[in-house]
Amino acid sequence: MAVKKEDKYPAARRYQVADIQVSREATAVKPNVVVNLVKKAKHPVLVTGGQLLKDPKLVEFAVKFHEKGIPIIATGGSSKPLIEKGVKPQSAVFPLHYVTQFMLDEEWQGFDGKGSYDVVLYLGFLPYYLSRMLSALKHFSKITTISLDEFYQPHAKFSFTNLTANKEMHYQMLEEVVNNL
Amino acid sequence: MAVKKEDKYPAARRYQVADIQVSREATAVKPNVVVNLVKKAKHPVLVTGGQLLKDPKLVEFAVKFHEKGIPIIATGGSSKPLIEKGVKPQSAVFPLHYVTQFMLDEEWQGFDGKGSYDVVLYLGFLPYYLSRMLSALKHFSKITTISLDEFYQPHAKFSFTNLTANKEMHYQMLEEVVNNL
Amino acid sequence: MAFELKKGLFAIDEMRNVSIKIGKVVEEEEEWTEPMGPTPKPGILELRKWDHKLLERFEPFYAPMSDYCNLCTMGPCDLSMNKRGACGIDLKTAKARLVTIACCIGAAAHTAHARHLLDHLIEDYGEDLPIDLGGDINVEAPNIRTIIGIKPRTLGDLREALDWAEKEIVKVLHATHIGNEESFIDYESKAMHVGMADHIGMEVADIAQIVAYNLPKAEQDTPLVDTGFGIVDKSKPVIVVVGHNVMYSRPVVEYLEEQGRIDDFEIAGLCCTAHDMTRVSSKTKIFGPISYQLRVIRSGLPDVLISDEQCIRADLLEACKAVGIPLIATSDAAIRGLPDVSDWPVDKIVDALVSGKLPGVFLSDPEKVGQVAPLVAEAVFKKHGGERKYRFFETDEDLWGEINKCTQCMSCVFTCPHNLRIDQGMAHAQKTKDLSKLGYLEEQCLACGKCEQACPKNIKIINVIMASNFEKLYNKSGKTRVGRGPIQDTEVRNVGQPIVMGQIPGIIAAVGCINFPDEMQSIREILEEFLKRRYIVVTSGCHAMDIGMLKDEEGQTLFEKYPGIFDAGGLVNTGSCVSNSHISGVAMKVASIFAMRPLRGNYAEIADYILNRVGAVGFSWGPYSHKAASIATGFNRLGVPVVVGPHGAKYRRAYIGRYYKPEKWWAYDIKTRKKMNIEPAPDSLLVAVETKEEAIVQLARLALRPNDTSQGRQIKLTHYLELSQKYLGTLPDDWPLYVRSEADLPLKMKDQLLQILESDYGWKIDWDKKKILEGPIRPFDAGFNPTLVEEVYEKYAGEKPPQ
Amino acid sequence: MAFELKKGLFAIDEMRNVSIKIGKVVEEEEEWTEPMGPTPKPGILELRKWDHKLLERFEPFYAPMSDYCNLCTMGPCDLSMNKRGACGIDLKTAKARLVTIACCIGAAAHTAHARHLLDHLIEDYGEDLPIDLGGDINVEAPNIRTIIGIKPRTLGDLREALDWAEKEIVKVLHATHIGNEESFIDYESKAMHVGMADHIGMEVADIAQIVAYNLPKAEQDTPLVDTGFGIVDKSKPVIVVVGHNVMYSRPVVEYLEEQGRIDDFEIAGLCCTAHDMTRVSSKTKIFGPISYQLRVIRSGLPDVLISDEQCIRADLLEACKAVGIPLIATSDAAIRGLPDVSDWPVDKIVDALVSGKLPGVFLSDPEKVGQVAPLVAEAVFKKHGGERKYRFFETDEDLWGEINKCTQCMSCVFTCPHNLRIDQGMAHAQKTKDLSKLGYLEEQCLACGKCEQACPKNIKIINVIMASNFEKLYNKSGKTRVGRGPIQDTEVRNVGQPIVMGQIPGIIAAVGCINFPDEMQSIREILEEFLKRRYIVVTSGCHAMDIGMLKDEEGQTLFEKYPGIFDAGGLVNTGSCVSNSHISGVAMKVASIFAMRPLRGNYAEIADYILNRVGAVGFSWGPYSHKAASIATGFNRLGVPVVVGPHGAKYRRAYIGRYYKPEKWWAYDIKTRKKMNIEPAPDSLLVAVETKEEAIVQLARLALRPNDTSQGRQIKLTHYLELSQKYLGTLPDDWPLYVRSEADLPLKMKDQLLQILESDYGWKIDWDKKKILEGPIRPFDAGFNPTLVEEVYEKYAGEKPPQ
Repeated sequence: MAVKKEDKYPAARRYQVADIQVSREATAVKPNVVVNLVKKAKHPVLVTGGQLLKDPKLVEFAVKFHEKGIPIIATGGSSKPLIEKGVKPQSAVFPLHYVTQFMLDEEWQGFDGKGSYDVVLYLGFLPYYLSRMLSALKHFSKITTISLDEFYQPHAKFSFTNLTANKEMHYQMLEEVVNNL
Repeated sequence: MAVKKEDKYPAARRYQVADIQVSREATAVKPNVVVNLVKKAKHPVLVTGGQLLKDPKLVEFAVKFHEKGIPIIATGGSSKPLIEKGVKPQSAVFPLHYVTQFMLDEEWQGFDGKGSYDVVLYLGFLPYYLSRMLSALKHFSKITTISLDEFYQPHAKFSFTNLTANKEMHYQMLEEVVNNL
Repeated sequence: MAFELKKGLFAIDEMRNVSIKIGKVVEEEEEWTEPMGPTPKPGILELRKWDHKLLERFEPFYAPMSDYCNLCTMGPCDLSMNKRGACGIDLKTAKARLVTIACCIGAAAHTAHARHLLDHLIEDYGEDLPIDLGGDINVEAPNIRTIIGIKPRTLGDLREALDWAEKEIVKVLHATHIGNEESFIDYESKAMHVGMADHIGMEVADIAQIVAYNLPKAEQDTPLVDTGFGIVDKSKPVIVVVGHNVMYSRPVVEYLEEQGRIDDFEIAGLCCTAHDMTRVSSKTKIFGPISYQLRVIRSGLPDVLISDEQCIRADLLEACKAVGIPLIATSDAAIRGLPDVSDWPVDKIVDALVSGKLPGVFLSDPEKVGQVAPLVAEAVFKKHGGERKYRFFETDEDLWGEINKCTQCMSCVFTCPHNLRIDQGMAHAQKTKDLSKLGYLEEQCLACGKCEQACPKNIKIINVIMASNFEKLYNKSGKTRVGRGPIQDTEVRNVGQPIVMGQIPGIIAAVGCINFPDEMQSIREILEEFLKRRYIVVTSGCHAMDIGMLKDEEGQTLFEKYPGIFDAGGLVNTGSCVSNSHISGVAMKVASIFAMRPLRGNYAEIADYILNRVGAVGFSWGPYSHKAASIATGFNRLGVPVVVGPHGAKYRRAYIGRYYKPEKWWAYDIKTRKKMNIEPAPDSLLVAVETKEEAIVQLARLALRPNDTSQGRQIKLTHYLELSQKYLGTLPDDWPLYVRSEADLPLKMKDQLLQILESDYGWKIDWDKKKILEGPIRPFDAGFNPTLVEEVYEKYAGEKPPQ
Repeated sequence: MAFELKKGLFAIDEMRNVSIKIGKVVEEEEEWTEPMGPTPKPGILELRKWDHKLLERFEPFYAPMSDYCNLCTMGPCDLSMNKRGACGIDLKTAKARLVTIACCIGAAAHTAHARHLLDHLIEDYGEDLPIDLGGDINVEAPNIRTIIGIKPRTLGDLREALDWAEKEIVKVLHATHIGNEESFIDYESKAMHVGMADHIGMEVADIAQIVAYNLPKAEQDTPLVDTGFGIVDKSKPVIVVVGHNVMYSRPVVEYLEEQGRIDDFEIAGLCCTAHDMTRVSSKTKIFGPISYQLRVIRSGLPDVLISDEQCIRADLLEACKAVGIPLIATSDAAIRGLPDVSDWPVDKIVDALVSGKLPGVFLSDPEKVGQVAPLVAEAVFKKHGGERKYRFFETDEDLWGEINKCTQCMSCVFTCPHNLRIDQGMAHAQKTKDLSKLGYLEEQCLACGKCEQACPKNIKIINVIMASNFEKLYNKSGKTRVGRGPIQDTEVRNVGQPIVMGQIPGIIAAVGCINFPDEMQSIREILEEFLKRRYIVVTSGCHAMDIGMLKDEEGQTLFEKYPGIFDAGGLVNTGSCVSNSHISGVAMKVASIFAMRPLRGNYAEIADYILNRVGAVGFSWGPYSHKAASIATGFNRLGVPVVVGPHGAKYRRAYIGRYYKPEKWWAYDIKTRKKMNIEPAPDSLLVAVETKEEAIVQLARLALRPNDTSQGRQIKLTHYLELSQKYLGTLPDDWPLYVRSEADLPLKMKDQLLQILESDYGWKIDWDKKKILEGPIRPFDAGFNPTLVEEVYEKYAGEKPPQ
């Protein structure tokens, strides 16, 4: 079910009241924007994080992304449930910190050797940890970063709004993204 | 002439792109809001700054405030042109830094001995200098601060929007305030 | 026979008016024959080349917290997207500068601590007090030997090391002034420089207190002491010490022992002072780390609180006042605005505190602290007769009253460092009257108190959380092995070869603070994985006390299950923060005692040795302080990689290599006289991981070293691959990088792995002999003798290194 | 006869195996008879009581820039509205901590500078080089005497002072570590402590260079040197030095003088190194302050640039590269990522730079710098044959091309530190082809370059502004009086009484950076007001060189119009940043030489003396650096108020008293043995003003002191009232506070003022005698002998102070 009622759409409340010392805040986006960004991307990738170990629903969505042809970089141990569900991630051993460092290198050809990733989706991270990585990419790269987590991420280029009060809406939005890819 | 056309009303662009590390930004207000705030105040005061020495129009407006019964604390040498126009400021010798320190003291009775000021208007300041004073009052006092300068002041409680591109509109807005007091 | 010339004018024999000028006369009973290396007392320049080597490979990574710089009045400046500010600095360099400042603060903390302590001890014990760390220690001060180039024999000798550290900290701090460095690489080099100085500060502090206070001297079987929230006998007056410098509170033990009354009191500590109190007397106990400060104070357990310095809550006085606990602040680093009563008579101080005339005092005289604290504790205890004022909530109604105020506005969630779902806990309790969801938060809560600051309803959230887990919290108790100080030379002799050759798969040094991403139990789970696999695990500070309060299903802590020996499967607690110097020290001692590399003024060679040969990995699961930052940076310069928990990303800077750039991974081989490509082992010096699963795999991974023997590599790879399969569900992506020959492959998986190498990576395999013919970055050579340092190459090869 | 014992083992006569231990043997040719005061080498505690006295009266004011704290990984924390962070700190204390860190950085800058210099000079000149500052200086090092308690006789003696400063800086830096101080007042006390240490660092540095390099020794009539943008003869090779430590570039002069070729080159400097070069040789010239760095570099004038340390643009290398100027970086505080060529032969370095193989080098050997720089300059000059590459724009079309790109988006305006209306200048030029509006911006522009970073069209805004004022800029030249170093004892003897009694209405010390709120001319206008009124004006650093390039209508600079004597109406340039120590020093010397107060280890008494008696006011019209912050804070502890320009508010902290709280304004009077209410003079220690008008009035106002004689008060009030009328259009609101009796009133206005006192303030006047009967805070008493310090009271009154 798609998110429709404008008036119910929560405000983009950042994950941490103090993490707002930013010149440019993420645009809070709805699922269809994410879909369009991914569709237009040359080399998109989904990076999954350790919170997949705590929320099987997130694993399900990641699997669906994979089924839609979005490659996955699994971090934080998220490879384990994904592999159990038949996903073969492009990488499993490198923490997000490494992955981000690699992405900051314009010459890096990606784990698949197909050139740098241009649109990077994030799912299932500790918000404060992801925030720092998004900050690095914001300042020092041209990559389009999109956070799909329940906490709005101010340093991303695009982010789901804050959905912490409504887990169902978060799942619905993820559903809407994967369904429309 | 009152400011009317909503679409021409400029965005509240803060005086300094980097002075935005704030938890609460000033509400950008139109003249009528200022008028209401002042009318409801128990002990309002206008503080004038050194930029009155460079812009005689500001002096004129300050005189009008005075004529409407708003007492004036003159800083930065602004007392001189005001006195020349017949205004007797409550204080002339104390820089804004002192005045702000006094205002931070809840026991201070004001220069007129009538108790602490509850609504303070600011006119004619170097924006970066005023910004720091507003920041002190924001964090450490309950005073309602209102900036009437052409640069939007993020640390004020209320501020005129950014009017730097349109001096006339600034004057009109000041006019509207003093006319309706 | 010795006589002493004091400061001033003096004459020899009849020769009046002779003036004598003397540099420094060292009492050299036995000459130190080790020749001086190239860099004794290095300045910023001497080791810069080494730093640049490291930084070229382990490239700095910056994750700004703020886009702005506010450090001078030309600002504030918007540096976003790496723009330059008014002074010309760009964002990366600005962040490197901040990191350098943080490291200066961290290094200054330990160095000033050491200075206070040393000045005090020299006054009390004389500068000639010999440095005797027990019969098993000949290499008494590896950091001082390696960095300063001296062999300290007495307390007085330590001053020379501190003088150097102070000078260098001030120099590096200078460089952070506006308009100095314009290269982030050079800031990083400076951060490494003060990080190294930090290890000097720590070593001086710990050596000084060990010899003066007679703390355990490298004993393996130090006692086990009670640890955790539920340790104290509430029927006795409770004296609580908090901080990181035991010199101020040690006299409490001394005084009570003299009086024969030590058993009439409970003495328990928070943070490192707790560790060091147990080293002074194993009758003292450990409450816990900084996250236990508000827990302990708000519980009302203490009858008096003694604070010293570092990592003490900055609302301590207010917190103590709220529950009527008298506070004695002792260190000039944290006077807390209190009146200085140091020259008051003891009874006047006691009266002021007991009567409540003063909520707290500043008392800088340790001897007086020793007398005042017990007197106050006893008087306060008598007043309340064991019925302490406050226990989170006086009644259940009070607790529920607070819970029912919650509107789930989530202000707390969005200010909590861990984004803990307090709203859900409150809602669940409101709906079901079940406190378990709130209680579970207690296991993760830092008790930082920010939630209470943010709550629009002023709910005492910390107290709600603590009260909701009341039973478990009060029953939390375990055992910590008392900090032993340094590692024995004999232990190093025994394990040197297996460490360097790789048969001991690694040393995991778990140190640092408590900003864990998860329940506290996670630290136990991670470390036990390595203890079982017979890594050496070393710990100190907050990590050590956390381990001491975490029990397994059988009710045992790791300290009870694993011996305190520095050997495979041993769990060594070196002690407090400053005891971290023994961890850097032991890496140096491996180079010195096992490999006979000279330490004296020879830092780059030793660091190069450690980087290439000693599979030590630092691990800080919950780092938050500047001290942790500078300690880690000091380890990094020494060639020791450090894995930090996810909050560690907020240090803003990491050192992460790019394995896929072959040109970055090379060494001179002294044996073959060639410059060779090598495997990226380790491939980062500082990295933040997100989960415990990830932490475990990375620790195993980063213990690989180029110089591993086949057997060693095989063992290390076995663990790495097993752990990856266990926690990541797959072999790690990069394992082939570390295979030099078939002998490196884990035995049980050999065929399978050879298959993969052939099919997935195109390696050529001789299946008859099960040999690898083609594929590896480099072939294995038992004589491989790697170095990155031209001077070291030249020294051992006798010629200039190849291009 | 002297013999020297070196470090190591040695024997006396036959007595082998005798070990000799020696503390410090001082060569005491003549004993210093001054008894030791109470606080030699004070730690954090010793002067805390004094600080708390000051801070109780001059209450700290905080104006946060950021609402957040990001300093540890438990954060970031929102501290807005004085909330507490995860460590428990509140916003005020967090800001006080930041200020303390800033002061540590500032003090570290001068102290590390001094350490480098001193180590270098001792190596070159020996530790026995006597401290001889000329015949007129007996009190050679007032800061060192007062704070350290020694009388340094040689270079080597200065080390003791530096050791202390380093130790204290590290201690205070320690206190800024998370979890230390919880009281903003105690942070301020610590900031004052390092601020005081800064004056030691500065004093050591300046004394060392004066005696070793034979800089002017307190001469009043030092030469006048060319100053400003238009000073160099472009037909010669131009060597430009930039920074704050002359030791690295002085050898250039030495080498060229040896070669007899000094006149074949132009040697000009930016920032304090420029000052100190002119003290080395008055053949060198001063380009200007930090705001001239981009001006000079982008003009292409230099043929080689030598940088050392502090306040150098952090994009220096890039800026030099852009115009092909080879850069030689010299200080390890700012290596700028450059390759270290210190062990290369001179010709190889010269070749690398001239050929452009390397855009810059790091060369830490001053002697080599002395040879390399002229060789490079000459070769580069030959290459371009006097046609330098770049002059803002090669053609007018280029200039107009840039101007026409502007869309008036105002991004530049909103990032400019002064919010300069670049948009209007551009629009005006576009419309009218008139560059004057843009050109006028040049007079105010810091040339910080942020506008260019923000411009979406990448307009070279700095170059546009400079080119628009090209003629005026290139003709900017004036004269600076070469820094003289200290003030003579005889001068102090002459002016001591009039200063203390108030007949010299005050000392205005104009020091600090160039972040003026207005055109540069404003500094000249402000100071001339005081010179004309026969205040003593002292200056140094950037302020001094700004004054040196500003001419009046007759084309004269203040240095040409006013003598260099330390007396009424004199304008004294002490020299570079580190020469500021002579300004604090001269205040101490007044206490010592005029009032015979002992300096030795006697800081609180001296500061108390200065606060109550010496009408010195610091003035920093454009402060921006950490050094300025710590220097000012050091002055504050010494009882000297400082007025800063409006950007100074961004230091976040001020010290501003509340005149209307009578309980804050008191002193013990040693004469009457009473505790008395006094007038609030001065009523602040650090305050930022907005306009030059305000600055003038506040400087006059803050020069009032409780101990002024009637005559002195009358003179001071005369100036204060006149200036207030002139610039504020009225008598100042607070003047009656300063009237103790009718004798204090300005003569010409006496009747008028008495009238006002009677009618507006209700004072009782005896109109026959024209006497005040009732009204003043206290009566005037010629013997009034005020102190705030109990110990000082006791010392002179011989009894405990009254309650």
